[in-house]
Amino acid sequence: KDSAGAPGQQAAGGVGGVGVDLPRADSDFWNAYSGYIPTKAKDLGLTLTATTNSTNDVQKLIGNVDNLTAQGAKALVIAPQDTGAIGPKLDELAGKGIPVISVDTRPDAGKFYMVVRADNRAYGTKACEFLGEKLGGKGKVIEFQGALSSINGRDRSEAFKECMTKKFPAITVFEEPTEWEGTKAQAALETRLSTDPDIKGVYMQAGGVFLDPTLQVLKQRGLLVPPSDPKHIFIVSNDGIAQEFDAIRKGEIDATVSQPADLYAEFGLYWAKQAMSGVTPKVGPTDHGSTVIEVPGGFEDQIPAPLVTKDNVDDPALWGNKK
Amino acid sequence: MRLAKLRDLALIPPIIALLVYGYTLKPDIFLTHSYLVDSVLKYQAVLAMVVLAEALVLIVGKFDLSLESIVGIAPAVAIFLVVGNTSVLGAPWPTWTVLPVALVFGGLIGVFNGLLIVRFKLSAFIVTLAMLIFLRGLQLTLVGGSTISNLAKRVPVIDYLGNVRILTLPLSIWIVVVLFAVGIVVLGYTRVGRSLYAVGGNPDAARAAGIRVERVIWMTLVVAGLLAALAGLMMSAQLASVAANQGEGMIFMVFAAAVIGGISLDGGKGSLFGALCGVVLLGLIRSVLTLAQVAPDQIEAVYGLVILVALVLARLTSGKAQD
Amino acid sequence: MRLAKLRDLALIPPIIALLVYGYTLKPDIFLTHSYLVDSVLKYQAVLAMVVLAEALVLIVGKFDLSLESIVGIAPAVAIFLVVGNTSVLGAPWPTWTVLPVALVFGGLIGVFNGLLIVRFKLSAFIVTLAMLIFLRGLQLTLVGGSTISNLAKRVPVIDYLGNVRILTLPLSIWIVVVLFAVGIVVLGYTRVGRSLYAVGGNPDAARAAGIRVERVIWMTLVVAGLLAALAGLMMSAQLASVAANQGEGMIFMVFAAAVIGGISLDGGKGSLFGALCGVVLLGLIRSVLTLAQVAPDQIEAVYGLVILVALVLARLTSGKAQD
Amino acid sequence: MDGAQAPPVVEAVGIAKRFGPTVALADGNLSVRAGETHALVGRNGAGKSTLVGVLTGLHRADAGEVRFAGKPAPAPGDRAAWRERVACVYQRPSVVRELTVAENLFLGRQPRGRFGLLSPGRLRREAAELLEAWAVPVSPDLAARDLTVEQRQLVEIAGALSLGARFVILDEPTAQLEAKAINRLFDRLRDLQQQGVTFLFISHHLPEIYEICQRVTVFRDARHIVTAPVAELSHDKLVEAMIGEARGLVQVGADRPSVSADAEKVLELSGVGVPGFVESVDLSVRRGEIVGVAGSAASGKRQLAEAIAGLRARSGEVRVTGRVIKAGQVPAALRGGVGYLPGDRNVDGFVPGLSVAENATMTIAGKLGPRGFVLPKVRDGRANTMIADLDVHTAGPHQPVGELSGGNAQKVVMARALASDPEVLVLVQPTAGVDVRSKESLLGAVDEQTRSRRGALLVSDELDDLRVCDRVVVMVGGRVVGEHPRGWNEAELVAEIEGIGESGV
Ligand SMILES: Nc1ncnc2c1ncn2[C@@H]1O[C@H](COP(=O)(O)OP(=O)(O)OP(=O)(O)O)[C@@H](O)[C@H]1O
Ligand SMILES: Nc1ncnc2c1ncn2[C@@H]1O[C@H](COP(=O)(O)OP(=O)(O)OP(=O)(O)O)[C@@H](O)[C@H]1O
Ligand SMILES: [Mg+2]
Ligand SMILES: [Mg+2]
Repeated sequence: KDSAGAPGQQAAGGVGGVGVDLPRADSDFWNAYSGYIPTKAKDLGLTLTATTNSTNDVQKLIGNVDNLTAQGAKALVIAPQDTGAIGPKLDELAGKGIPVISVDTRPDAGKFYMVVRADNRAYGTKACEFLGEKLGGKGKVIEFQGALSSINGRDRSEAFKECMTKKFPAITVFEEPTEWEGTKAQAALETRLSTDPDIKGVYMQAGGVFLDPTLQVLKQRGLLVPPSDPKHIFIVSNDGIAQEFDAIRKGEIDATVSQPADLYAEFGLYWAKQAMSGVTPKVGPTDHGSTVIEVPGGFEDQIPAPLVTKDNVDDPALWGNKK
Repeated sequence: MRLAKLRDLALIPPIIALLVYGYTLKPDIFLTHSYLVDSVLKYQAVLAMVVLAEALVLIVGKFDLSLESIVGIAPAVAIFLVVGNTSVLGAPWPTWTVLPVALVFGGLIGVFNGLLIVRFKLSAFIVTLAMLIFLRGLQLTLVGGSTISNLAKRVPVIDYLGNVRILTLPLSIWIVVVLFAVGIVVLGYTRVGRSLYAVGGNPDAARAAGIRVERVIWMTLVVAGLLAALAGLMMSAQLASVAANQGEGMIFMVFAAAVIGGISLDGGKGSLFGALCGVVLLGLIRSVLTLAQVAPDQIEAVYGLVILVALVLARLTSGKAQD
Repeated sequence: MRLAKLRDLALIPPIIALLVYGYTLKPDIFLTHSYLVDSVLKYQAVLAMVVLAEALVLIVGKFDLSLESIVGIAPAVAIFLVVGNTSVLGAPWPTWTVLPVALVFGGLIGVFNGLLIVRFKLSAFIVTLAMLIFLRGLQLTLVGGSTISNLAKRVPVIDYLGNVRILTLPLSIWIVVVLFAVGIVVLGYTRVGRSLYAVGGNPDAARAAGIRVERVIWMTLVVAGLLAALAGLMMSAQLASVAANQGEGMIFMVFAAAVIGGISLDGGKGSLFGALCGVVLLGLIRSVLTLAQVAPDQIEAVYGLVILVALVLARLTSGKAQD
Repeated sequence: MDGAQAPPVVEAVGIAKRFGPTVALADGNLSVRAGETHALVGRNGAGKSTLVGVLTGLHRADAGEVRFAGKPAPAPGDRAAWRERVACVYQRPSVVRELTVAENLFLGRQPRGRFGLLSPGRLRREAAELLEAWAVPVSPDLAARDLTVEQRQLVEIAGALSLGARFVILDEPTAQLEAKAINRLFDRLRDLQQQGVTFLFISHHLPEIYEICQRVTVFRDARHIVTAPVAELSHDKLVEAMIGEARGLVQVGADRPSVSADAEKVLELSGVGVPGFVESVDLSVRRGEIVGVAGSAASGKRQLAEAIAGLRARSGEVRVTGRVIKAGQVPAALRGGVGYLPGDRNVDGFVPGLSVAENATMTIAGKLGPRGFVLPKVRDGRANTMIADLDVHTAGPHQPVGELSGGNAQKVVMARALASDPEVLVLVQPTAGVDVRSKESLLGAVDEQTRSRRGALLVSDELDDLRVCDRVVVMVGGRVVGEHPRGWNEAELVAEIEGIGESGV
């Protein structure tokens, strides 16, 4: 996996090595991302100085960044899950002339070269719109939030809530914090199904964590029925992993927002290479189907995050359908 | 030696109070069989199993932090060998191996802990802490951050543990009830069981009385490993998957339940019945807080506060100092 | 009583071994001042402070799990009152209040823990565990899941702690060095300090010898709260923000460092110098593993394994049983 | 004795045992004949308990051989085989505090009932029978934690004897017992001896040796010195063998000058009561006077001492050299001039992990340097003086007290009581479990320390202790019932202590 990371290989091809920090090791999505990093680096002819993992701890992230630069990384691809705490480090790196590409999140402060992300708020909005339409603007919906202390979870929750209040005021939303734990989601679902048996929709903020647990409960309660059945509960997931696609094909869930792990890896590294070659990003559409905009602190490459339903689930371009 | 001494019953009043309070909140739902079983107790089953394991270890005067990681790693290893994308050790193995492999793996960890604690005379706290870190890491390496998912209908034991009901109660609850009953009988009415208290209370006296202290400790650690592995399978069955962080963070609640239930960290004290009451109490507090519509971002604070208040009340009413 | 008894020096050989190994890995980087200070030690400073606090509590024969939550909540409260979007208690308060408010808050938690442990004679483990849960929840409520960020240049104490260097060493390292030095002198050469050992070693004997046992314990808990609050400010300064989960999960590492460093969980035993060695050892292990390019998904497993091996080796070479 | 030709019940030859650098036993020899009661004596730290550990299979000897009835000892791990051959009441309490008396009596051998499960009913019944046979007035359902020292000891003795082994070791069983209990124990031992049980009996009370033992073995400095029939070894010869010099023991306090009636009162109790234990005690101690307080365990004498030391709440007034001492606070008592030696050193006498120097100076830690600092040099200096004054056998001021033998640990506790240069010493059972020579030096220290400067209140039921006193008051049921000047009649005193003619106890 770290074949490109051996010491002494730096500065191959005229550009320096890229240091990559993975944000966490216990999620399907980030594991897929991590899997794409070495292959995409090879495709781009980039050298990886080293790959570290900050296990969802911003202090470790900052330590890892120091470690990577100490080891000679000339550009960094990171994914700060805490967008507040990374600012000063970014300014320091900018001062040292080391460009930073932030994948998945946009830092609240500090300078960076490029943000590569699909908007987490957009996930929440897309899920809301899908459920709102399917439910005809009324009924009850349960939402499995992530950890309240996670920025991505919070963005999804807020956007989902905002959209629901604005566009579908007649829909009741039960927000269930879960700490990203499947059992907590299950217990919440059972409780809600007891108190409010007329729940008609589920939004789960992470398919990797909540998919199987949710299906397990619904199966036991005999609620896993086709959309034509009035007992059907509409489920929107979030991530875009292969298991979700399978479930969509089987009709167990209705949709998911595909968060493009492959594109995150590819364009994170792509922009790292651009940065090391001294390219200044240009605002506007790119040649890879996304748009670069200017944001406080730098630029942002907005990667599309398609909603996957039964209609487009077999699209080979979706990363969940690859390999 | 009597089945329930006064101390063991200390938690009965707060449990009744919570039941009454829950009933006033939602009279139509709360005291129903389906709510109590499916929304409250079922999700405490895994915790109860690990509390059982930890209670035994605490009674014998030791400490086992690694149990929470066994909850994750034992099913992960067993299921990985069956459905994983690997050919080591002749995998894929037949699906019936899941149960024995998980148990053997859990037991082996107990053996290894015992080796370091009993033979090398290392501190149980630090040995099992290092073991916890190691096993968590191993779990990540193995599951590779990607949940082993979609296990329903592929691994029979998972289906049984997850779906079978006997006399309307889920199998997992039966397992807990039976194992606690067995535990209570063994601890109260067999020489081996009583020797746990003797070893935990005064190992020198136990040794002088002819009890093989080291063997008893070692055996307890192995049994705890087995129980934790079974708990892990139960959790995987509930979720129909093995998450990369399965069990993580659970050990705090395990200790909380055991200690609230009257098990002493100093060894030689406490009863399994009390520990079980501790588990039920924690489960009820959480579910009542949910029913009471405490705001999601305040529920944790209220939870901690309620535990503190419960402790002080128990202290004031029982008049006994704790340790 | 001599500054460093043999046991205290037990960790020096493995520390040297790690330094040598690190050097062979990256001769050009590892033993440089900037690498050791900025990539290794700086990130151990916060841990070291909390270990100092916990070591005092352990020596006096108690337990404090809530310290990790004080690391989060104390700066959160203090900074919230200064920059938060609130008007309670006449906020916003002037920025100079951050340091005193954080310290007072940390101290107050120590007072409250002391009340329950000393006055109500509740188990320290369970009191501080409930306190931990409560404070974590309070932190969530307060910070609301969104990191209080961008503090640089807004709160002077944060700037000082984060940016000031004296003789090329960051202020945080100086604080650690000075406080450990003070701690070593106080514990070794003052009446109050020695009374901690007496109380931890045999509270009844200490009481009979005229030591005010309850007061010593209470005072130690308050000092630990103060130190943890200061550690929290140091962490916030490093991050220029207060994360919603600041400090979370740290307590395991705190205990690991203290116990590896020779502090006994039974009280009355161990030295601060040993504890500091424990902190340095853990930091070196992690940074050497990173340098050795251990794959990110395997690093945790290797880390746990190395700790286990280190423990066994220390046991075999020192020949002393641990407790 | 016909046991002479049969092989000895137990024979230990050339036993050596080291604990780290300490040589606990260098050349331990012992041969106990069938049917006898054999005494093992020696100073604190002579290696007696270590030999007991070897004989019961708890310690593995580094060298030497143990034979039971001529056959080699069982394998170290085979506890059952050891327990068939030898039963033991260990010197350290070996009960499990959280378990009931019944369970402690039958630990590891609880009676089984239906389905092979333990039967709590049978357990309680059999325990009750056993306790009754031993006249131990304790409920089998009581937790061992709630037993008094005496009760605990009796339970342990009853438990060991009930094992049915024909050879029983008693390691200082009488150290914490009252006279009546000791007598009951001896009656029982004689009974069992009639039935053919062999005993190895360890005690520092030499009269007891003469009372119930036939032969005696003396250890000194980890070696076997002599074994002889007690009849052939006079008291002086026995002491000589133990301490290794011809000088006999002196009666401490025999030459104490009389206390003048107008000497200052260093301690005055008026109407002192301790809820539940002491009703109302008036008592005073003059400068240069040692006042003994005798009484049974239920007399409240110990609680009275603890109240004076500030460890218990009390009513009434305590004055030291005229100044009133605040109740219930140890520091107040300490500052007021009370030096206190607790009754059970293992409970609140010392901190085992801390050094001799620290333990000895714990009451004066504030005076070992400027502003609360403790200067190690000053402390070690003070400690060395105390070590010399009290003749403490230790490797030095830095040795942890937990590693000292019992008598030496007791001297450290005494040093702690004296360290604050108190006006009055309150001593509870100061010589419990201490060897004859150490007893002499401890009592000698009390004598010397109180000749001109201080006064002392010596709470004890050991006649040896009370002989040092200038006068002895007797407590029964929380009240002072009598007073005896020096030269009291032993029988009278004992009768009064035991409340004969009164309703007490
Ligand atoms: N576990 C141990 N570790 C270290 N030293 C020990 C240990 N047990 C005994 N010793 C040492 O061995 C020596 C002999 O001790 P032992 O207990 O046999 O004496 P004793 O004759 O029983 O004394 P006493 O009359 O006070 O009971 C002492 O110096 C003691 O310090
Ligand atoms: N862990 C240890 N390290 C060093 N010495 C020890 C240890 N445990 C016991 N000892 C010593 O071993 C001996 C045996 O303990 P024991 O309880 O027999 O003491 P003792 O001298 O007989 O006390 P007492 O007078 O109270 O009966 C003592 O001398 C004690 O100091
Ligand atoms: Mg002894
Ligand atoms: Mg002794």
